[in-house]
Amino acid sequence: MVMQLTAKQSIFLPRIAQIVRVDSLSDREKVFEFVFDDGKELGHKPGQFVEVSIFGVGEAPISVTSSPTHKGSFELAVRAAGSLTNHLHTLGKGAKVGIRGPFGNGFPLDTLKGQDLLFVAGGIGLFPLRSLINYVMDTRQDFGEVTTLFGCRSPQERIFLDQLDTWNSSKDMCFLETVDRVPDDSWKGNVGVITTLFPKINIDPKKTYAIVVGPPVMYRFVIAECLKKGLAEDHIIMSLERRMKCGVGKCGHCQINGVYCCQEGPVFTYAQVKSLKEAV
Amino acid sequence: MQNRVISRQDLAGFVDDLIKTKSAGDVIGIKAQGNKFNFGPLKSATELRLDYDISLLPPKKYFFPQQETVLKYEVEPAFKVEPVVEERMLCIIGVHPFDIRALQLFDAVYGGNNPDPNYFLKRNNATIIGVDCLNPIPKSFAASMGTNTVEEGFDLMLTDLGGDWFVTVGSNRGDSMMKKYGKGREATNVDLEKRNKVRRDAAKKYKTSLKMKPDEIPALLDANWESPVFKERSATCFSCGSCVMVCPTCVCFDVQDDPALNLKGGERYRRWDACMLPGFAAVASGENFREHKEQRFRHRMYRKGKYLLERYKYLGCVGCGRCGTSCLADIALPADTYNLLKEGK
Amino acid sequence: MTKANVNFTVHHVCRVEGHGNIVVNAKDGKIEELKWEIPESPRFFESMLRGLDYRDVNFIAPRICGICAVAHATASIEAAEAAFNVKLTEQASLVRELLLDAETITSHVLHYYFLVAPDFFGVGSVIPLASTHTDVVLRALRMKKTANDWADMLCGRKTHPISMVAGGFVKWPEMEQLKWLKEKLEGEYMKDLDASVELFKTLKFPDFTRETEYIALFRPDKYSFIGGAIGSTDCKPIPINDYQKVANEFCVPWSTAKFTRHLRDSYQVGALARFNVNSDKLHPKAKKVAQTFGLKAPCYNPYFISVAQLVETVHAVENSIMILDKLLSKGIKQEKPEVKVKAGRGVGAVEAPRGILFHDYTFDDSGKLIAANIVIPTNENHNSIQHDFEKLLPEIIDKPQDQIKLAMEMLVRAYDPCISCSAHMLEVKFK
Amino acid sequence: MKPRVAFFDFTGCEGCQLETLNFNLEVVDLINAVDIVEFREISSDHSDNYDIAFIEGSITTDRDIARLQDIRNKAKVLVALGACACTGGVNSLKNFYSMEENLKVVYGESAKYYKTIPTRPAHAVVPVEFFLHGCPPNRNEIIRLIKCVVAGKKFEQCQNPVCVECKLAENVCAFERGEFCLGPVTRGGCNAVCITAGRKCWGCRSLVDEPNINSQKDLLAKYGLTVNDVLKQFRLFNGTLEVAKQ
Ligand SMILES: Cc1cc2nc3c(=O)[nH]c(=O)nc-3n(C[C@H](O)[C@H](O)[C@H](O)COP(=O)(O)OP(=O)(O)OC[C@H]3O[C@@H](n4cnc5c(N)ncnc54)[C@H](O)[C@@H]3O)c2cc1C
Ligand code: SF4
Ligand code: SF4
Ligand code: SF4
Repeated sequence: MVMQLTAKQSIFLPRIAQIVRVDSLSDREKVFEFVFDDGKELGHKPGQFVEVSIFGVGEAPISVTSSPTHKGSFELAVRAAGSLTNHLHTLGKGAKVGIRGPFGNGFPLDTLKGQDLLFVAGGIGLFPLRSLINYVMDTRQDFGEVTTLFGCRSPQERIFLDQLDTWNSSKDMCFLETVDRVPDDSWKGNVGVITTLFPKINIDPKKTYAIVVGPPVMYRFVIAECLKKGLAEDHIIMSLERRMKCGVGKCGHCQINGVYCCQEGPVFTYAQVKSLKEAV
Repeated sequence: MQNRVISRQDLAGFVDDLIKTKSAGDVIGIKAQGNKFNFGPLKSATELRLDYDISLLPPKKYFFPQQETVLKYEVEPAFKVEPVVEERMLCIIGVHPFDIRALQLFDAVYGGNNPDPNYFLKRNNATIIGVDCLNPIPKSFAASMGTNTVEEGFDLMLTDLGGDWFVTVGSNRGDSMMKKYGKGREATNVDLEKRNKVRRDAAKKYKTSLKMKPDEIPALLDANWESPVFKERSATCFSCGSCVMVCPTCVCFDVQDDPALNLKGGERYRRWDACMLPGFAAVASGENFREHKEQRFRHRMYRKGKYLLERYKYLGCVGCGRCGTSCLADIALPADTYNLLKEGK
Repeated sequence: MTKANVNFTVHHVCRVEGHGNIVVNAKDGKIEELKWEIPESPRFFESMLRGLDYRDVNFIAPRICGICAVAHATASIEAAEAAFNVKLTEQASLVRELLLDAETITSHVLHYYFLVAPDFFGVGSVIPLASTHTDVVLRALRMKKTANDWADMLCGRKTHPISMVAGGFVKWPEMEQLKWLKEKLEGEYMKDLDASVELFKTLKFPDFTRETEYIALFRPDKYSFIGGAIGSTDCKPIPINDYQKVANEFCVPWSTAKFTRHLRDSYQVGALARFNVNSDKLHPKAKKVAQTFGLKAPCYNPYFISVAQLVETVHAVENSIMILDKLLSKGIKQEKPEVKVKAGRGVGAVEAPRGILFHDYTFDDSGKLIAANIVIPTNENHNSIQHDFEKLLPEIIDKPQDQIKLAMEMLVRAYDPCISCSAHMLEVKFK
Repeated sequence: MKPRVAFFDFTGCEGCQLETLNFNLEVVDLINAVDIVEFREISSDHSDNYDIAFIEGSITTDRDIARLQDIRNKAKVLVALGACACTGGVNSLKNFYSMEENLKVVYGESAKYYKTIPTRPAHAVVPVEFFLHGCPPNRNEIIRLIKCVVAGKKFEQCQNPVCVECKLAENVCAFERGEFCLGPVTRGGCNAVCITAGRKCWGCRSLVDEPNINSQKDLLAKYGLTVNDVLKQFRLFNGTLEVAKQ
């Protein structure tokens, strides 16, 4: 097998991007806006991710949180969880990072076109989902009914507050929110885990696709609710997190059974996930 | 392409010629290391030990080194990132058929939609001179895997006929190398039959065997996810990683940065990593997707016997027996586990 | 002029099996108390090694000192070999000597460059020199690095050697490595040594002498670092097995390190002692360097220990080149060390950078250690330091406190009792 | 601002500090990257104002305890440097005798002058942030930690057993040479230096997070070691760990 390759095609070579804006979302989360030095677009699909490099620290996979309908720049929302993410949080406007990607399959836009959508986001599961929600809102005429459920642990952990307000007041979307618990009475909304919102919504299971993103523990319960609502297994779509190093299906870290999460994923239907024994 | 028969001296001359002229690049060969064997730079044909049983590490290390710099970067004074891709022309002498098969799997993994220049810029320039394995180690089960011989994946394949060497020519490059050297004679059908007999006799020397056809393994595994065998066998596992570090078909790696002390620049490297090591599937949130050693043990068995096959059309195990030999708990050999599953234990 | 009241509290000056203090108390220029204290936590090696297999003993014993680990390993291994009656091959003896030379050099270079030199530049350490005298620092590091790499190459790792065992080595150097070393030593190293001699020639060492007994390993044929007999400037050579007659260890309440004495109140070991005992057998270039400094045996000035170290560095490089020539001409054979254990006792004697070192072991018939006695060169020098202080202090007691301080510090450092011993925390209080 | 770094020695051989100096030419870079405010081995400068304190040696006297507590109070980050500080190292061999016996064996009649307490690692006295295992610790790992501190990156100690690096180094396994080895349960990060130099792993880098001790004991028994011999192997460097007691 002879393949004509050059060093420039290195699977490890990132493009250089600059931070043009940083906004704090909460104590542990910030959103960063980037533009590439070469002025080109990222060219991603909602649900895809990039590998962010901070040289000297390393790389980490981060979902693109902005919608591809937004041109000229892209956004990453990041929780400070470890070395790279903490370091990224110390960077400000003008700082440069490396970006590889976009990687992964992204959400199946073609399948979703014309359908009713049920978005279910747990905590920072909203990061990847926001890209799709905004995409849908920007191309609203292409989709049917849209319902969004968002849950997080406490009011302090709510993120993208402006956006939540917009969705809340939007006529184009049914938006419901809850928090697991409240330390004080500053919160007037729903209290309880995200599954407590399900009885409040009304969806047509035949036309609806549920798109679920959240921490691993959330999936089991939310999927059960979706099935209860009568959704077919291939109408439940989720995005899974795995350890990732290369993003291009070589390093092996992101394997779920025989599947490479960075290649066939991170977006899977529940029907697919069910046959994977180690998925959730 | 014409197979040839050459004498011992001619083979030595051929090798010394390659070393001297470097016409096929740096010459690597199988050599003794203590009471074991390993691949290393060859200074003379006399060092070559084509009668070896197994090499400590498989020859993949020449295309996928234990540790390899992949990027150099500078953050001060200017922001600069450059790929580091070593291109190297190599001739590797003494590769066993099962190790050749493993390289074919590597080609599939490192190729595909995202071909890896770090691998292929070395691999594409390599001449592979194989040798039939006539002294298999006790743990090798290549014969029952059908990997004790290969028909492709080499430029030349040597078979020890006792006095002379049979040279199977496997590529145009191999053909022209032989022609250029010009010694020996064209092989006849009698020679070919001799070669095949040597191979048949060697196949009988394998002490371990897979007690089923290799293509039965995936279905066997499918039926046995819950089998107690995985837990029982992995109870003594050290999670030491020996099995995966010596394996010719283990392809996984980790990536790390190494900044200079002044932090103005540095490099990024990749290094062998593997699924038997505890942290392989752990993420920053604290989740570890294969936290227990039986999960890791099972994953490895599936990967070798099913996952890679389904993905790349090559089984993830070539039956070389290295893992079983290096595993101090004596549990790592896939054939042992598959046989147990087959027996329903 | 009023006589000074001096009250020194010298904390943690030196460390052997720990740290060392100097206690000085003087009223009206009269010394009331002057003590060299070793208050630090003892390590109990002689106790801890009991019951261990000789191979573990040989591996653990170097942990007595990270700076002269090779010397400890060598003495430990020599003791086991003496007990089991193991005869070394020529190749093994040569490589062992070559290894010890490497350690002598790293230790000496570290001492005179990192510990002694800063005094002459008037700074507290080598750190500021890195920016003001970069070339000097780089030279020192280069010299150290080569010697480190050289030791790593022979025993796997200089700090706590690995591949040197009773009976020889489990891993031998490659011919290419030996060639590399020879080239380094003959080229760069010699040049760096010349530059070092030039540098140290410009430094002025304090004028102080105290005649005492000097003890070092002695062989008629060479400037010996391993084996032979115990040589003394005061008497005939004494067999190594009688080391206890020389190193009369005794305990003093104020020190956890033992003190030693022989024919006089104290004796000195280390580079100057070796020089005083063996100077006639130095290699030619080393002899020349000694002359350059006006160093002649016997030299009674302990501050000249540093100069003797520089001379020994040159000697060790010359010696190593000779060894390398021999090894290269004969080729390296893959010899396997052979040891047959038996019950018995053996003493190993080695010249560590800081002086003569003894390991004395008794093993049972399975090769397990029953008893150990270890005499460490710094211990041997404690008493000498004490007596030097007793002579030095009255001579300088009327000087300004800064000068007293520096003189005391430099004396401690000159002995190089251990690298850390150069610790520089003298507190001088005038009452 | 450059991090202010201090080195302190307790009971040990100072080989760790020496290894720190053995960066050789990189020492100059090190000096530029951090402010070394205390390093008694090479420097007479000293200061109570530091961010990172490296602790070498084990704790074997009451005075050590007080001194370590004082350092802990001043330092933001405490690093245990080397086996003595991380596990007690070879010093803990003495814990298997009574302190009286130790004193008597070494000092005989004069034993009465002295006092000693059982050896402890630094973290048995005060909290420790990072461990640089090994006797001596690995130079590259020391540098890596310093780089992490300077770059503000989390220092991760090696999680893999020595076998991994041993295989990468293409060694013949000690067991295959007829020797036994603690590699399968010992924390790597040393590049398997002892095996590469022709010996075996002695366990100086302490245990991995989840050592399979039973398996290791069985393995050593298979190679002819008695229960007692096995314990002694663990005691050489890991005397303060549970595995060496029993
Ligand atoms: C497809 C995908 C999308 C993600 N999207 C986001 C996002 O939009 N926002 C966000 O805040 N986080 C996201 N994460 C999680 C994020 O990647 C981790 O928090 C991050 O890798 C932690 O890296 P670190 O260097 O800060 O932590 P460390 O703990 O220091 O990580 C060390 C290394 O381990 C690996 N690693 C550790 N944790 C993870 C992990 N959870 N996933 C993958 N690799 C890991 C990385 O390769 C990293 O280099 C995503 C993860 C995946 C797999
Ligand atoms: S299977 Fe054997 S070789 Fe592999 S990690 Fe477990 S103990 Fe080590
Ligand atoms: S799994 Fe074992 S037998 Fe199979 S190829 Fe790998 S090392 Fe060889
Ligand atoms: S020698 Fe020791 S460290 Fe190396 S593989 Fe064997 S058991 Fe593991």
